[in-house]
Amino acid sequence: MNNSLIVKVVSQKMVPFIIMLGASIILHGAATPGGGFQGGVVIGAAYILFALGIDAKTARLRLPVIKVKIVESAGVLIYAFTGLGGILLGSNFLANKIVLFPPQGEPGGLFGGGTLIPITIGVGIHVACTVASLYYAFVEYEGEPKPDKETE
Amino acid sequence: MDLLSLSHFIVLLFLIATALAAIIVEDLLSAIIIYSAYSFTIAFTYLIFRANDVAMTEAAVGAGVTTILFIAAFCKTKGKESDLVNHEAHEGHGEKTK
Amino acid sequence: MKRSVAVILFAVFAVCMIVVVLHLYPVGDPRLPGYADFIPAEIPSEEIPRRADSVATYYNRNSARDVGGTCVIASVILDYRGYDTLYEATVLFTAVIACLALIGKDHHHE
Amino acid sequence: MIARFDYIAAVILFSIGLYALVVKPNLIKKLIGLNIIETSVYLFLIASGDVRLGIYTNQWAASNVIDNPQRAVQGLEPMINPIPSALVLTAIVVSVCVTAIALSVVVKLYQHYGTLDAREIASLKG
Repeated sequence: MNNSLIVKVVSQKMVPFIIMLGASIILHGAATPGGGFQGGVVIGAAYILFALGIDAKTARLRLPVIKVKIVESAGVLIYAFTGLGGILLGSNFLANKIVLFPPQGEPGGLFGGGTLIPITIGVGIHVACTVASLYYAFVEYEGEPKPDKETE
Repeated sequence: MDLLSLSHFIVLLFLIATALAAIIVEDLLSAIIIYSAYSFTIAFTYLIFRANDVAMTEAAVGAGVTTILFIAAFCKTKGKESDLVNHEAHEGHGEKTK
Repeated sequence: MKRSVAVILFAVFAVCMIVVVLHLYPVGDPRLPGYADFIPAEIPSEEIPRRADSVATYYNRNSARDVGGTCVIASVILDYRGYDTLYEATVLFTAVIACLALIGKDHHHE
Repeated sequence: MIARFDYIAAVILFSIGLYALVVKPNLIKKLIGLNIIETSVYLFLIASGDVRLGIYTNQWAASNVIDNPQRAVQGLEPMINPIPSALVLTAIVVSVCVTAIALSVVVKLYQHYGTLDAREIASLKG
């Protein structure tokens, strides 16, 4: 892939800042608008920018598909086990504020939401890896068979 | 009608205009980019209605991920616009598959 | 010809729906369905906390005490309706699996 | 008419999307129409969930605890209905899933038939 030098350098240098924006959106999900889904989409878009700037094969070597799938499953499992923690502490599934699962902070603070913060982080990880997987599935598929002329 | 509701009115008219343009334009890539502009405009409309979360989600998803998916599918299908009505006008633009 | 007939049909459809829509309350009216049982203006303010029947009113008032988050919508989608978001994540997972099964390349046999 | 123009815009967008979904032969154009239909429904829900009452204020200034709901009804305290926002947030995710699966089906159809025209695909056999 013969991108120009400006595109290549800028797309590599912009990636950590976009990831930090997404992490900020995820971590402040309980206090401000935003949350796991929005921040996860931003992080996934950062990966797509990274993969578009350089070769797709190099990007896939940096972030292999099997690791993406494992981390994506781990995101949902963080959510589910946070819900199971409510059961272990003697209340309902996904209970909050009754069982004091993480120590409560001030409302409006970063950890003021009880189980909101682990759930948001889990959803953010899951959605970021989902966007990367969709990019894998759609863009990076090479060597497609030519449309057959004798299908009719 | 004060200035704020007037700007709201103009944003809604622009929304309808972009939606019309996205389905009228024959070129598929232009239609996809206009759909991205439509999605960003409707995110601004949600912001007018004070639904901040929905505006963020729509700006990230509709203008970002959906456009990327559409462009990826467009590139994989080589972008044949086969609206048969205006097919004669686009005869020199690209030949059909069969 | 066929296209003009379709345009006329959809214009008639749009006009019918506009006629229906014009019978709703205007945008921003507190008599809209979400706030249908919100506080009428003639009720004195010391009786107001007993009138919190609407679920939207309940969320707006009590989400900071129940959940602890400042953003009401995050409290609603992650705590009050946590099962909803959990199965929404499952839907996303299923969609990715379906896309990889349809058009993805098999990465394990390279 | 002016006070309900948001609903009218949503209805017009619905008609435009339905027109594209029914009449346009190209499959990607059909999917764009489907997305326009979805966003019009979201616009309708969000518009019915906003209680403006005269002033525009920011939601996350004081929306969590309403000290005096009487002032909120009079438009002096900011508030919105959180239920349509939460439902639309879920629905946007589902619409992304629908778009992704439909586009992968479109790509598969193109690989099999070699065209994106719905009428040609319907006329071809297997």
